[in-house]
Order: sequence, then C-alpha cells, then structure tokens
Amino acid sequence: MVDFLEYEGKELFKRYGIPVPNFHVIRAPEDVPEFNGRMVVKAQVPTGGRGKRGGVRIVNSRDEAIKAIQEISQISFDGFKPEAFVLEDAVNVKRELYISVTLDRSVELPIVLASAEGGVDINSVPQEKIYRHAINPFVGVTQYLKRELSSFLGLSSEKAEQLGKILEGLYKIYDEMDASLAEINPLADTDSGLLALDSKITIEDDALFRHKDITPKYYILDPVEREAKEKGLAFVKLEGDIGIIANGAGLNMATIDLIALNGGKPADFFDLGGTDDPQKVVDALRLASKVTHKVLFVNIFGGVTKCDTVARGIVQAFKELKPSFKLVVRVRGANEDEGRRILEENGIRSLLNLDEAVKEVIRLAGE
Amino acid sequence: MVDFLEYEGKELFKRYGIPVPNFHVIRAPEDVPEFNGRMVVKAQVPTGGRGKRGGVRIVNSRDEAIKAIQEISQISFDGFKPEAFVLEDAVNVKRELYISVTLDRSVELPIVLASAEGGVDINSVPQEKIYRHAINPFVGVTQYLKRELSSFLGLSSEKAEQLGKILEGLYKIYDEMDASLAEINPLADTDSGLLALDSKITIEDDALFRHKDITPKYYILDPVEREAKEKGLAFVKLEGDIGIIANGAGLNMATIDLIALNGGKPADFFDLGGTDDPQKVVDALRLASKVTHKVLFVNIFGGVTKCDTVARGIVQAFKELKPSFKLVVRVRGANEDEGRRILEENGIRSLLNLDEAVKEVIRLAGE
Amino acid sequence: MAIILKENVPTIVQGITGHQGSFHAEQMKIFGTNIVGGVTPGKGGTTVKGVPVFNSVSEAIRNTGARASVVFVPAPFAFDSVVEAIDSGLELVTVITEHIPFHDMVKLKLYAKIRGARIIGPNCPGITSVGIAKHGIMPNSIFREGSVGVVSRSGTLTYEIVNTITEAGLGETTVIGIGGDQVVGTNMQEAVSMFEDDERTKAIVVVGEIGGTAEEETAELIKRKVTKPVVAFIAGRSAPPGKRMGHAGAIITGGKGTAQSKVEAFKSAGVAVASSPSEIPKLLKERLKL
Amino acid sequence: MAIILKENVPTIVQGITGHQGSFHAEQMKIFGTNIVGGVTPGKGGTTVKGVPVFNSVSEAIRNTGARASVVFVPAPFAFDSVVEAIDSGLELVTVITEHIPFHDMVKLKLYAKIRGARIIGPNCPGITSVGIAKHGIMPNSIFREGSVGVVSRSGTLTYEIVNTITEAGLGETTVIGIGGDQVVGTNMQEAVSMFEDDERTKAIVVVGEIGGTAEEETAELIKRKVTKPVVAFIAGRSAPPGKRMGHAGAIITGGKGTAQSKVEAFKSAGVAVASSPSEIPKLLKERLKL
Repeated sequence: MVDFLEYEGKELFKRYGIPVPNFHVIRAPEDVPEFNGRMVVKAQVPTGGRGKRGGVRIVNSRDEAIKAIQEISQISFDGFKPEAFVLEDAVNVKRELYISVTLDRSVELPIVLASAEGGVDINSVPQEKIYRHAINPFVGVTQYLKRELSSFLGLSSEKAEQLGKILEGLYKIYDEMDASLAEINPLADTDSGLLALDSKITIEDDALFRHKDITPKYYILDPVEREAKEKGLAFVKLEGDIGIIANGAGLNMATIDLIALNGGKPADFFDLGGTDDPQKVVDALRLASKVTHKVLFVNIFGGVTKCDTVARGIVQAFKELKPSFKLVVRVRGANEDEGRRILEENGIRSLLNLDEAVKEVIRLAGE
Repeated sequence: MVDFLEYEGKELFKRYGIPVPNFHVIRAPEDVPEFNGRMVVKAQVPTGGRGKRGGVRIVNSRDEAIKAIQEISQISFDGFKPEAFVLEDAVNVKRELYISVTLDRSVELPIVLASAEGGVDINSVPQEKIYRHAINPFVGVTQYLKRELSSFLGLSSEKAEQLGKILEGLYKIYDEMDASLAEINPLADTDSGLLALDSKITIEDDALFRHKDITPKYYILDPVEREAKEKGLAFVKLEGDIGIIANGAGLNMATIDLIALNGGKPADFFDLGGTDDPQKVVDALRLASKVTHKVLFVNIFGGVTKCDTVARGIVQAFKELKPSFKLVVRVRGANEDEGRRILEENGIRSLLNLDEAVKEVIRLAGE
Repeated sequence: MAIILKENVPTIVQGITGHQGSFHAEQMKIFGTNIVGGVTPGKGGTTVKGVPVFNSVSEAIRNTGARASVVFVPAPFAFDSVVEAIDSGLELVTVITEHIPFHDMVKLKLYAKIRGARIIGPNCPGITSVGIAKHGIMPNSIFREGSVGVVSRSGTLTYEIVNTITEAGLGETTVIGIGGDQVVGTNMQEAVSMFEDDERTKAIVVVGEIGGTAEEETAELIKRKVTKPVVAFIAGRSAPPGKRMGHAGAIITGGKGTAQSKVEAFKSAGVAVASSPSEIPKLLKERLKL
Repeated sequence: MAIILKENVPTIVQGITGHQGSFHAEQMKIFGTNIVGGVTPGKGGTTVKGVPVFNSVSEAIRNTGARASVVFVPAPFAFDSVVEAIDSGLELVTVITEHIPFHDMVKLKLYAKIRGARIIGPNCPGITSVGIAKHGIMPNSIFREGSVGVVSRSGTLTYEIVNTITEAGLGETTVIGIGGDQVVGTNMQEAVSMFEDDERTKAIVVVGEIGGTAEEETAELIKRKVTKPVVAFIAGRSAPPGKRMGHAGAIITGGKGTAQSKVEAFKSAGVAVASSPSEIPKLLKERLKL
C-alpha cells in the first residue's frame, strides 16, 4: 500500500483539475520564498492528526515560516519526522466539506462518500450525515449524481458546477491511478469557490505494475516489518512472545487465534504463501530470529507448499542461524511423512495434530 | 451524417497516434512546396473510386504537382469538384491491408473488420478473408484481440505491436468521436512499418451535440435534398413522379411501397415526424413544389401529429404556393373528422382508406 | 396476460415538464396507466396535469413506489436519464426520445443487462398492453382487447396496422414499438419469443423494415421455436440501396438489409408476408381459422 | 449433485506452460478432471504433460469443445485472460492468480454478468466437487464424498478444515474457496444460497475471516432462507484493527469487519460458530444428529 503525502496528492489534484491553494514544497529552510500575507506551514507526515500535535502553523513572513519549520522538525508524529513541508496560501474557510472515492466491498463498486461535516475523520461522522452513492466504472460520474451530491451539500449552482468537476477529477484519480482511496478532507467552501485543503491518496501494491512512475515508499517504523515489506514477504507484526510461520493467510490467522484462545501471546506471523521454495522458509526463520521470541511455531498444511520442503528449510535455517527460541513444528498434508523424517533425523520433533501442537507451544512459552 | 475528407481523417489519425505519410493540404497551386523525390497528389472528394478516374497522380517536382492539380481540378467525381488536394510522400507498399471499426447491428457492439486484401471495397472481399471481432465498449481493445488480428494479417512481432497501437487509436476515434465508421483502407505494409494511406471517418448527425467543433458539411448535389438536410427536415429523394408526405418513416416507406406495388413511381418522400406543427406541413409542401411532381400524396395516420393540423397546413400552403401538381389527401386517426372538414371547406377532397387513396394517386398519375 | 407490461405498474414520466412529456403523461393517464409522478431536475415540488414532479428518480421512487418510467428527455440528456432510472432500480424504461447516438444505446443496453433492467426504444412509440396500461405515445383509440401480439420497428405504421387489425374485428394483447434505430433496448427476436410464451397471444404480427438483420434473425427464431401463426409486413420494398429511409436503422448497406432478403427469410420460416397493411387482418383470420 | 461444478465439463488451463499451471494441470488430471487443453500465446502446437497447448482460448474451444477454464496467468495479464475466456464463451472461469488489482475485479465481475459467465476467485484455491472434478489447486488427498458443502475465503485453512471433516468420517459435496481478495467473482452469499438449493448437501460449513461484511450479509441470508444446518469458523479473532492479515481482504477498517461482529451475526442467525477447526466436525455431527 502506497500512501501519498499531502503535497504528492495535491500535485495529482492539480493534474486532474481539482483546485488547490497555491503552495510550495519546502525541503529545507532555504526553499522558503519571500512572501506577503498569511500562509500556512504544514508538516508532510504519513499519519493523521498532525494539527493537534503542532504540525500546522499560520505564518506571516519568511522568517516566521522558517522558524515554524525548524520547530515542527523537532516534533515526532507517531514516530515519523516530517520529510518536507507545504507552505501554502491561508484560505478563509466558510465550511469544511468532505468528499472521497473508495471501494465499497459490499456492493463491489466504487463509492462516493461526502459530507457537509468535513475536516474530521469520516468514521466519526454520523451515518445520516454522509452521502453515499455507488459509481459504476462502465458509466463513470453521471450528471444526476452531481446534482444529488450538490444538493446534499447545499451548494449554489456555481459551486455545484465546480463540485461536479472536482468529483470527476477525484473519480478519475481513483480509476486511472488504481487508488483504493482518493480523499479530499477538508474541501474548503470559500467565497471564491471550492478548494482542496488536504489530500489523501492510497494505492494498492497490486496495481503498481501499471504505474512504473510511482516509487513505492513504505512508512513502516519497525525495521523487521519494513525489511519484510521491501522484500515482498508477507509478515505481520503483533505484540507477544510466540512467533508463527504458516502457509496461507487464513491458516496463519487461525493459528494465532488458537494460540490466543489457549492463553498464548502471538508475536508475529509470517506467511509462506503458495510457493514451494525452501529459501522462503530460511528467510522466514531469519526474520523471525531478528525478533525476540520465546517460542516459534511452524504450522504447515501441505498443498502447493510441501512438508518436506519446509522441513529442509527449517533444518538449513537452524544450521545457519542457531536461534535461541524454542521450536514447535506441526506438519500435515503433502509429503508429511518425508517432512517428519527429515526433521527427526535432525533432532527436531514434529507433531501432526494442530490442537496438540498449540498446547505444546503454550506449555513452552510458559516455561 | 458527416463524412470526413481524407486529409481531415488523417489529421485525426495523427492526433490518435496512427502513422500516416508526411502530407500537405493544398487548396491552391501556390500552396505546393518545393520538394525532392516522389510524391502523390490526391483529389479530396467525398466519393470513392477517385483513382480510377484520374484523381491520384505520382509527381516528381513542384511543377509536376501544380500541373497535376490543375488537371485534376477539371475532373468531376460523381458531380463533385475537388475542394482541396493532399500532396504526400509516395510510399513503397509491399501489401495493402484493410482495417476498420464500425457498428455490428446484429451483435449490437462495435466490431473490428480487417483483411490482408486491402485497397478495394471491403464488400467485394470474400467473407472468409475478413477478420471480424466484436469490441465491448466497457472493456475496449484487448491484448488477445491484438494478437489474433496480427496473426490473421501475418505480421511480424514488431509490426504486430504497431498494429496494436493503430487499432487502439482507431477504436478511440470510433468511441471518442462517436464515429459510425473509422476505416483505414489501405493500411500500407512497408519496409519501414505500417502507414495509413487513406482515411474514411463518418459521424452520425445524432452525435454532433457532443462535438461542437465539427461543422457539418453535407455533400449532397441535389439542391432540394441539400436544403432539406440543412434545415433538418426528413426528406428522401427518389426517382419518379409521385411525391409523398406522410408522418413517420415506416408509414412513408409503406406508402411508397404501396404506390410502387400498384405501378406508380414515387418521386420523393417527406417525413412530418412526430411534432404537431402546421408550419412543418407548409415547409414540406414548399419543398415538394420545388420538385416537378404529377401527383402529391399526403398520407397521415394521426397520433402526435393531428389530422386537423395537417389539414390547416395543407390549406395554408396551397394558398401561398399555388402548386401545379394534383393532390390526394388521406387522413386517419387523431382528429380525422375535423381534418376532413377543414379540407372540404377549402375544396380539397380527402379519403379515409389507404388502399383507395393509393388507387386514386395511381389513377391521377396516369392521366 | 400480455408481454413485458403485464400489470399496471406505478410509472413515472422523465421529462414530464416538456411539451411532449406533459401531453403524453395525460394521455397515458386517460388510457388508464398508473402514472404516479414525473421527474424534471429543478422542478421538484410542482405538478403537471395533477402529477407530482420530483427532482430525481430516486426521490420519485421514495415518494411513489414507481417501478417503471417513460423517458421524454432530449437526446443529449437521455443517456444520463436512463442510467439514473436503471441505477435507481426501475425495471422497465421506455425511451420515446429520438436521435440518441447509437454509441449511447450500445452502452445503455449492456448496462441494463448488468442491472437486470429492460429498456424499450429509443425512438419508439412505446408499449401498450391492451386492458392493462400504455407506456408511450400510441393513440389511445386504436386498440381493442384481443389475441394478436404486434411488434414493430415503426411508429405511425404500427398505428395504421393496429387500427386495421382492430377494425377487422380482431384485437391485440400487447403492441410493442421497438423503435427505428440501429440499436434498440428490446429487439424483435425478444418480443416474438415473449409472444410465443404468452398464453393469451394466439397470433403474432411482425412489422419490419429495411436495414439490419433483425428480421432474418427473427425468421430463424420462428423456424426454431415459434408455434403460433406469424404474419409479417416489411416496409421499404421499393427503397434504393444506400439511402437512409427516415429511420436511422432503415438503410441498405453493403448489400445487406434488403426487403427481399427479409421477405424471403420470413417466407422460408413459414411466415405469411403481407404486401399491404390491409392484407394483414385477412392473413391473420386465415391463420387463426376465423 | 454439487454446486457450480455439477459435471466434469471439458476444461482448459490458461497459463499452462508456467510452473504452477503445468503442475496443477497434471494434479487436476490425476483427480479426474476433464482437462482438454491449455492456452499460452505463442506456445500453440506444443504439449504440457500430454495436454495440447493453444495460442488462444477460441482456438482451444474450436479444437476441444472446452466450456470452462482455470487461470494461472500472472496478475498483470489476468484481466485480459479472463476477458478472453468470457468473450470466447466459457461458462466458468476459476482464477487462481493472486495480486490482481481489485479495480480489475470490479470490472471483470460486471463484465461476466453481461456475458452470463461465472468467475471464481481470484486468489483462491478453486472449486472441488467430490466425485466429479476439481478446478484449482486443492490437494487431491483431503476429500471424501459426503454431504457437507464448504465455502471458504481461505486456502490452506480450507484444506485443514476439509481434512478434519474427512478424518472425522464425514465427507463433502462441493468445496469452494472463493478467495481472500476484497472483490471476488463468486461470493459467500451466492455459495451458501446454492448449497441450500443443492439436494445432496445436508450441512454447510462457512469459513470466514475478518474484513468486509460478507459474513454479516451471509448471516442475513441464512436467517431469511437457509433451512440446512450451518457451522461457521471465523479466522482473525485476535487480529488488531488496521493491519492487513495476509489476505488483501482481511483488514478491519473504520471499525468494520471485526471477527466479533461476524461471530455475533452468525450466532444470531442460529449458526454454530466453532472456535477451532477441530470443533467443526463435532458441531456438524451434532447438527446432523449423527
């Protein structure tokens, strides 16, 4: 998942005809231009609520702007330091509106969400104050949708026309950029028209093959999690002391649930997925060994991934890494006998029954 | 229906990434540039078969080009004089291919037609030598269609890629320009790649509201037909001596058929359509009076168009125009009594039965 | 029963404030159609001939429970109006509007399929199920309840023929004018197929014309599965090739769509082809052994 | 009978020359699936494990009469391959490929509706009708003919659960893995509805997970119309909000898609919710009074 920073999203907005205030991207104090009038300095961070933490300041001169930037640079936003700043014209806002295009999984279509109560997290707005309307990708934004939406937001006919164009641009971003979210919050209603004051654009990794110009930047603080992400490994970090490696997302989830149900604390899980490559097992164990676990539980139901392949990977990894954690292995399915034999030959005990294996894991974690 | 001239189509091709030879549009001899090498002069006329009639010449110098233009200007192409000329680089053609996108009424989808036997009227190419493939407008040109098409035309992988782009461009023209036909014939297969040597683009009048930049130019020789077209009146010219005015296209067709079936010769028909406006009746009669008819047959089945409205129009037109032809009026349906009364008061006899009216028309035409 | 319009469903008129829309809303009401509202954006809250007007189809549905609409809005806005009708959940959308680009109709037809809606038209007189309801602009006076199903590509020619059938002492179940355009929401084959399945319909009249291959495909269908007597009439027998005969769809191109081909196709399918409208009731009576 | 895969239809493998495609083509054949061909553009004329390879789906259909396909082509080409399959007239397209953008799936699903085709997946193990055929990658060894219908958003967890059911002496009618993505061709509600209508299926197992509202909607459906006993298992009960749990669709966002909400929805619909895979056969036996 690629999250665009505010300024990256706003550059996209400009390209798609969505009006934004004039702004400069500031990477260093010397980038700040001389200016007259009121402007706003905004920290560019991949996390919400920056305003409340002092990441947004009104400034009236170049000096004030530089001072603000220096001060904001000291703030940590959920662990992130600002990479850059937006310096933009301050706008007299009459109302803050909300509008976004995202996927509605229930109707399996893109949906427009809008509200006259913008500027806050849309999840905190009561349902009845949110306008929802599906868009069929084969038809796109219709005139009647624009009319309904403008009427819901109580806009004058002139602003209704502007909103229509904004909605078309936002839907085009969603569609052409394969976005999972294209959001303007707030969309400022001002005397001189509508203006996008902030942007939130998210693109799924799956679609990046169509967007070679986008360099994925992942805002992940945990180094192990980031390494896994960068290598395209399916690793999920949790809190706890029991590491889990399984093949398949569903089996992984079921495994952590079983551990938790029996009183254990899952630390993370690593999904071997559906390829039969022993190196992947070694990679998984290497990553696991970077995290302090008490117990590592390898739970395999062999299909595409064969039990013997996993066994070989485990044996190889243990030789290389000599990890400190205790290991519980459970193998079932394709080539389970061969897998168990390989493990046994290398002094690793394995179990067949999932419930029993989980009990063993809990026992070892409690030692 | 708007037909683009060759150069207008080629300008569109360039905009949509379809390769064409370098060309100049020549409206007067002084537009001809100095050049080296072989070029072609082509008359810009809204009709086919110009080559056979001397409308295309190879030239080797500016002087030759000017001479060719002057000579071609004397030729009549189905009654049309060339409005302009295309002067373009002569191309060494290895094969002439055909490709077009049009509507397939049977499957109700756009269709790609292609053949390795281009350069001739596609209707003269045997069916088995024509590739046909529907395009769903919600999906557009697919990769597998491009592969199939290139394989059908026997193109190398490099030219296959070029063909894919040409097909995409051609389909985009069809779709974005609301074309009813977007045709390249011939598409030249040359050593340096594929090149569109001619263009045929047709746009339905119905779609012109979306294309304000297109000024409809109608290539109609008959002055009455052209006047009707320009005024948006539904007038169809045939050969014969009996004029027909009816309301509705189907009723008009059925009326000319009945006339023909009974040995008469329909001269033209005018469709009053579905609006209840006496002025339209007057317009129809005015146009009819410009053509020499022996008999004019007005056949109305009143619905939206009321019989009394038509009657009033006829009376008014006869006062204004005093036409020389004999008139037969048949009115049925909405307000038929009132219509007949108005006609009778003004000394115009009318009939109720269609078959009888047709017999009367034939009788009068035979007098 | 009847086809398509099998019950008097609550119906709205899109574009009711226009000249045509208001006139025919009233005519439909006089026929007995359950017209419950109209839609014209910006005119919500007013009434036209006693019919309440709403700003949007969904507003009309919320207030009236409408399930079908008849569309009179001008061609440039028709695509959007039909999408609105379909999106809002209407089952049947009869489009009277003419001059809608066929590109729009290709898309609308596919879209209706996704949503399970039916479009009739455009550029058509609509549908009348005698004794049930009328959606469209056919004259109220020409019908008589009976057992003949009529499907036609034409408008006034349909009235002429229906009137002939009625005057001959026969009557109609449903009369559907599918429209004269190249791409129509409901086509001739579908209508004939539904008439075949309709219990009350005893004979089918098909009014075709030059252009396209709908008649040929209908003839194939008749050969394959239609057991009821069919009488056909083809308009445009004397039309020259390459000329558009008034209807957008009525044109012979590349040697295809000639009247001759259609007449032959029908004849080879055992269909009685009338050479004039007045012959139709005679052929019907023969086939129905009346 | 079974659901969806009711007979051993002639089937092709799209992307058969790849590692996964060729391996599973063979596995499917071993299971008894009627694999008649494969498609890889440019590899036409060759064979893979005795299966003839064609350049296009239409070529494969002309030569083999195929009516279904299993798709293994990489994600960037999957949209096109599925459109090709649908355009060529295949009825059932099972997509194993993972990482297809959900934008593509939204469109494919609508497109399949236009053409009357069914898509299963993507990012799924496929469908197995025990005793009939297997389309996909489920291990051949875990099944036993029986009366339990299984629908699951997962892959290996499905194998685990099916294996547990089989080892407990029960057996399956059809096992369908609908896939772990946000938008899937055939969804949980449809599968449950078809199991309800399938005569041979006596009980239904639903394997859900966090994310989306498919389970809640399925619970609604069960309340409304399902008479057969249903046992559910929800994966991800201990998953924190905002984390994508491996599957693209397994994420709790804006407070929606929690395991708690799903478990409660099922319970209120009278569904037995298992807290571990091994509990499922016990609950099944109780409900089936075995």
